[in-house]
Amino acid sequence: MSILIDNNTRLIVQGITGRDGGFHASKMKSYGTKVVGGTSPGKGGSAIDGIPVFNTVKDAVEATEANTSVIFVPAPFAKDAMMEAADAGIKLVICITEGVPTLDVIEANHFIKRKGANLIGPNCPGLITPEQSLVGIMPTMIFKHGGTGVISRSGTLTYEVVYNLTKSGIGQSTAIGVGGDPVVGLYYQELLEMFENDPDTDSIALIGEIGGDAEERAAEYIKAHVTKPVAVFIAGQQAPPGKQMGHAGAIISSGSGTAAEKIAAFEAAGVPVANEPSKIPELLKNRR
Amino acid sequence: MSILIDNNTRLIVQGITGRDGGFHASKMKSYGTKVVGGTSPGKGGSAIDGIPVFNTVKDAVEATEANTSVIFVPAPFAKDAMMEAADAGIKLVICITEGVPTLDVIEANHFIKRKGANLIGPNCPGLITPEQSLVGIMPTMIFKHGGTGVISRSGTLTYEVVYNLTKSGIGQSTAIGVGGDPVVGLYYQELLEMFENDPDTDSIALIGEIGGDAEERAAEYIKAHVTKPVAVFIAGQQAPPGKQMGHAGAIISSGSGTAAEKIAAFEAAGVPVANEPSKIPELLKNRR
Amino acid sequence: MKVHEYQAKEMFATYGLPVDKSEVCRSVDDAVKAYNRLDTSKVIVKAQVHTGGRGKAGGVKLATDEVELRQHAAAILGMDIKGFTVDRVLVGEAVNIDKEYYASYVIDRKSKSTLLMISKEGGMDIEEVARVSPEKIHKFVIDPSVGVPDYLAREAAFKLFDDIKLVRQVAAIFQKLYTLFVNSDASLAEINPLVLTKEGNIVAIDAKMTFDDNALYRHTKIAALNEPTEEEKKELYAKSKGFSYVNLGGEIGCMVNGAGLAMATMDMIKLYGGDPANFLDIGGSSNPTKVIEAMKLLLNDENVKVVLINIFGGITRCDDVAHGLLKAFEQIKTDIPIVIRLTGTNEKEGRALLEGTHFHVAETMGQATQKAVSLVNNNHD
Amino acid sequence: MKVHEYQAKEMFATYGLPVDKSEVCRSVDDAVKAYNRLDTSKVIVKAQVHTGGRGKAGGVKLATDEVELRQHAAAILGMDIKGFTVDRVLVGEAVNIDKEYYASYVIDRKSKSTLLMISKEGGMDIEEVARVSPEKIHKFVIDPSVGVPDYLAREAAFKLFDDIKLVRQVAAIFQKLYTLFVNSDASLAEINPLVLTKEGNIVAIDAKMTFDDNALYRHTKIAALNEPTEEEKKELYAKSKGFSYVNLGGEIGCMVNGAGLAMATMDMIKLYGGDPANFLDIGGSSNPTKVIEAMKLLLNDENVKVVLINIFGGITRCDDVAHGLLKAFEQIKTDIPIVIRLTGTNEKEGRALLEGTHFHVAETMGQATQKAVSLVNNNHD
Repeated sequence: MSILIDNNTRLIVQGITGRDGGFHASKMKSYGTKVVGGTSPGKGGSAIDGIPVFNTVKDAVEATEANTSVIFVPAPFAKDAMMEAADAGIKLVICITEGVPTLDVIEANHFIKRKGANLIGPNCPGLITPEQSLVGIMPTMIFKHGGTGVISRSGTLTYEVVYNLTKSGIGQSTAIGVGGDPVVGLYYQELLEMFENDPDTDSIALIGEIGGDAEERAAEYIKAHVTKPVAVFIAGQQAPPGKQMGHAGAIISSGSGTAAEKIAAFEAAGVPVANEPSKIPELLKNRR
Repeated sequence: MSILIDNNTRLIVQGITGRDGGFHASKMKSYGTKVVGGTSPGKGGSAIDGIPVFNTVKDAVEATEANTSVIFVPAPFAKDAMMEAADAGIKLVICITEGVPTLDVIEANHFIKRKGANLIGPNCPGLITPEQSLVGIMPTMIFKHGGTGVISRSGTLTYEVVYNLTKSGIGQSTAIGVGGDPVVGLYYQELLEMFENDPDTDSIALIGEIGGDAEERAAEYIKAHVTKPVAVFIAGQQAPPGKQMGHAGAIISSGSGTAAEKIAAFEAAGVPVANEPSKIPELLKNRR
Repeated sequence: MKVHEYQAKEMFATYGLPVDKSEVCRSVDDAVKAYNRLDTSKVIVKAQVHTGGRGKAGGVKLATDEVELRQHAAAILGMDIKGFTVDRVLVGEAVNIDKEYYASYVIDRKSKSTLLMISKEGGMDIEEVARVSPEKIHKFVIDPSVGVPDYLAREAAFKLFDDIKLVRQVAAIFQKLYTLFVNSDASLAEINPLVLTKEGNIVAIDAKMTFDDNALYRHTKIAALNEPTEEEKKELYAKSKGFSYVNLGGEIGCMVNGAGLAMATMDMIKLYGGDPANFLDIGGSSNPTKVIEAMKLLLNDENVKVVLINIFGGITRCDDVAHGLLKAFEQIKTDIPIVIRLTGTNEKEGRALLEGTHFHVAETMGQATQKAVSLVNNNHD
Repeated sequence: MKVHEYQAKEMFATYGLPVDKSEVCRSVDDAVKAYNRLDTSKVIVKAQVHTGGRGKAGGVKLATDEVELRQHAAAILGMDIKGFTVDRVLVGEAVNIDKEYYASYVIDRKSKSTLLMISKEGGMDIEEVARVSPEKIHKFVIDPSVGVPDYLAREAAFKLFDDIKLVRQVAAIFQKLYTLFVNSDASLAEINPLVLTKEGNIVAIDAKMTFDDNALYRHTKIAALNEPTEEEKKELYAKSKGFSYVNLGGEIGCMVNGAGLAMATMDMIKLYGGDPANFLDIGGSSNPTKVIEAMKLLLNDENVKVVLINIFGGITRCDDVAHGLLKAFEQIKTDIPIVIRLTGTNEKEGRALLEGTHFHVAETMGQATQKAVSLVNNNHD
């Protein structure tokens, strides 16, 4: 088992004829992901690396029974792409695109929820269930099948943590980058619940950063509902207030959203916080 | 039993300080309906006939645990009133108001459905479960508790039929006026299903009229799903095409929506159609 | 409420929808001036009337020079099409049609939504297409809370075109037409045909819009375009008095409370061998003033030989109704026989009040109708 | 992106939101002219700066005659508030305040929605109110597919007022402010205080708006109002090169791929006793041109004593990254020591390529950081 994606994932790639879309479609396909189609308005009928291209997601879903979609279209078109996927019956929408206006994300996410589907991202690296399915842009070589679920707001920092996990012999059930924007789809709480309920997940690594109070809420949720060991790393202790640290969502506003508050919240909830990313494996091992 | 309303109905009256709202609030209350509150922005804290008035439906629901709302506000404000009710957690919204723009009804009905609630009307007389609850403007004296469910697009024509039923000794489980507009909330199919599943309903009277093809679809539905006897009357055989016959929805457009088509559809489905409203009781008695 | 093609096209243009260049003209001279301003050899002259089938009636003609234009304009202006006299023609540049398509937004009762309907079978009677080959019509249900997003417009456009440039053009048209539809509270916005020109452009060369009467209060500019027929003026007058009135041409005038009951009443008259003069719903209650106004309407109709009043006394009890009727008829002078049928709450008391007056009082709709029909026949004798 | 109060008020006025009469002035003479045009005795002079706390800093003054006005305008213009030099003041009619309220729309991460926040505690620091008496702040989650319907605006307004006239006034303000918020892709639209005047009117006497940087591409007029500080100009320049850069003032310059890893790197520097000079995310890949541009940025900062490059090789393998770095540094002349830490796919091959060059190569973030810190300390010696 795993969460969200596995061997039954049938993926379409929106924006497959773009540079990134095409590149990662091939990468995902060669990892073993069932990439059943792609979309690009006006290019329907063609193919990219043997993957059939459709004009609309609706056409693609009708022809391929896809259940998952990953989006590589430019930011101005991301909202429409997310909504198109959900309206066509896609149940898990992953938006990789960076720089999507926040109100577009709000609108798309509301629409997706209404359609009974889920969004991951935008501005995220996607997710991977090692040795089964990759949906996104993660470097597959560092992942290994195993029992630790990984949830992160970041890209390369996730890879850093996963790299250390794998090196320590700790495999991953599913690793998810939720996205670095202020508003994104699935977040800590929903994913913690899924991992808690997933029989193949035995522990959880949570990688947070400054901005917002999602980590504080996650800490409360873990205390109340999560029985599996969780280890945490929080990035951005040195970030000055009012400055956006790369991610649109990584900003300390009006003195709230600091790393110190988040670390304190996890510690108060009894969740160990690593002071370096490389300490996560140790913390997980100690708690098992 | 009955459908939609009964002794558990806790009603608020939106627009209770208006002439019609106040008048019918008292009528409903004296019939025994649990009229727990009313709304009128700016009149919160006052009372009408002993019924407390609130500024907002939200306030009213919080204070009274109302589950049903009936709307008497003027047409330009009806959409807002319908949405306010659903947003406040009301599960059955009845809109009496006539002359509501169609796109307003479409918007409100979509919103109400999204909130998991149901709409009856607009431009309808409401509904009654005789000797339990009246929600609307129906004249109570003609109704009698019994086993026939009544569904109608009309007001006084419903009373005419009910009057004849009662005179023939046939009581009613619930009688509903769905409204005379082109787009209204609950319609034949949903209500036929409810009556079919209601153990206290043993037969159904359906009163249709020209315009649209809801009767044709109802005939199909009855044939496929309704086991209880149904008798039908269709008004408007003499209506000329292109003319709106009182109800905004009663119009034969481009040659479709005629009474003849509807009567033919019911007859083809094996449902007897009365040539006079007074023949309905006879048709129902014959079929039981 | 209907508007003319040229009025609909003006609205189209306001919303950035591509229409052919055209001018509305009220005289042959105007048409000639328009022709010269259009500065093109081939133009089309179209009667502007509130009815369909103007093509078959000879109300649409192609002109290739000024002489022809004069001839056609002169022939069409003043022409009678299904009872409508043509007082305006639209003179428009004739576009080079490559293919014709159909597009419309309508209110769909079943899905309780606005529906986008499109077809490759443009330029023909869409009801005929729907009957003969329904698979050629594509329907898209619009969620009012999201409208027509880009993807949906594209999805629809791909049903008509493969070329992405045309898809984008027509998708934008679908979006703009929806905005116009919603912003103006339309009940129909139809382009038939929507044309692909030989030059590769997409143009609406006809435009039809009707509007929701219930929403006209918030569209005063559109409401001002109303051009009621003589018949519709009567109906509007009745509406201003709180009634719904439709003339049916028969001899038995009806006055009923409630639209459904009013329809049932006219059906019953026919069933019993008579001819209803009208549909008249005087609304919920029946106070004397209303009855007086309603009687004026009925008595204005010279065909009316008998009046049938059918009232169901509900919230207003029958005895109150009877008092009201008696009071009203104190002020109405007429020799026309009046049949009154009163049922509902306190009906016996109500009928008792009317007994012994000059009214013919009946208990059931059947009796009342029979009486009214026989009175007409007596009159004929 | 922030705008000044006077710019926000211009937007307010465009959307029909009531604001006090005021004029922005760049000189004392301008202020006097504005004072005379306002034609009122009592005016308020407010510094226009992109920071809070201007009141406490003396940047807001009341003037009751021209002399006072001159004095205040002269004092405020040129004043330094938290590092911002005041070059504009807003001279506005002083309204007769009866009560002060708070209203704002913000993006709420938790509900993934826009939030309407209102309070009767206007004119104070709202974060302070939220901390001390959170029950005094009312929050309404806005469904983006319906916006702020009348009933919701009224519901909110009733939290501030009982009088239905004021409720309607303020409800309209909530609706207009939402329209402005959405139409301009704002991330904050705040009125503090929203004032009830002694005359019974409701007026926004302050206005604060910030906008979503990701949406500025579709709001060129708003984007044109941007007035970046010197610091922000550097950040914008970095952004134009595809980087995210923030100056932190320390001695160890960092160059990292990925924002999270970049934050972790600066945290590690602190953890190991150093001071990060900056946050710098050079994005996913690391081609030579990017590295050259990034190094220019770092070397422009005179504080930088050591550069720490921390790259996670994912899709781009470490050996490719190493080749890229070597190529880039052929063109970069600097004596500053460079520590490189390379991990990820093909890391051994990558590190092997860098061994024996002038780079200090490390395997883990810990080792790299320690090395960088010790190099700084050596330099100090």
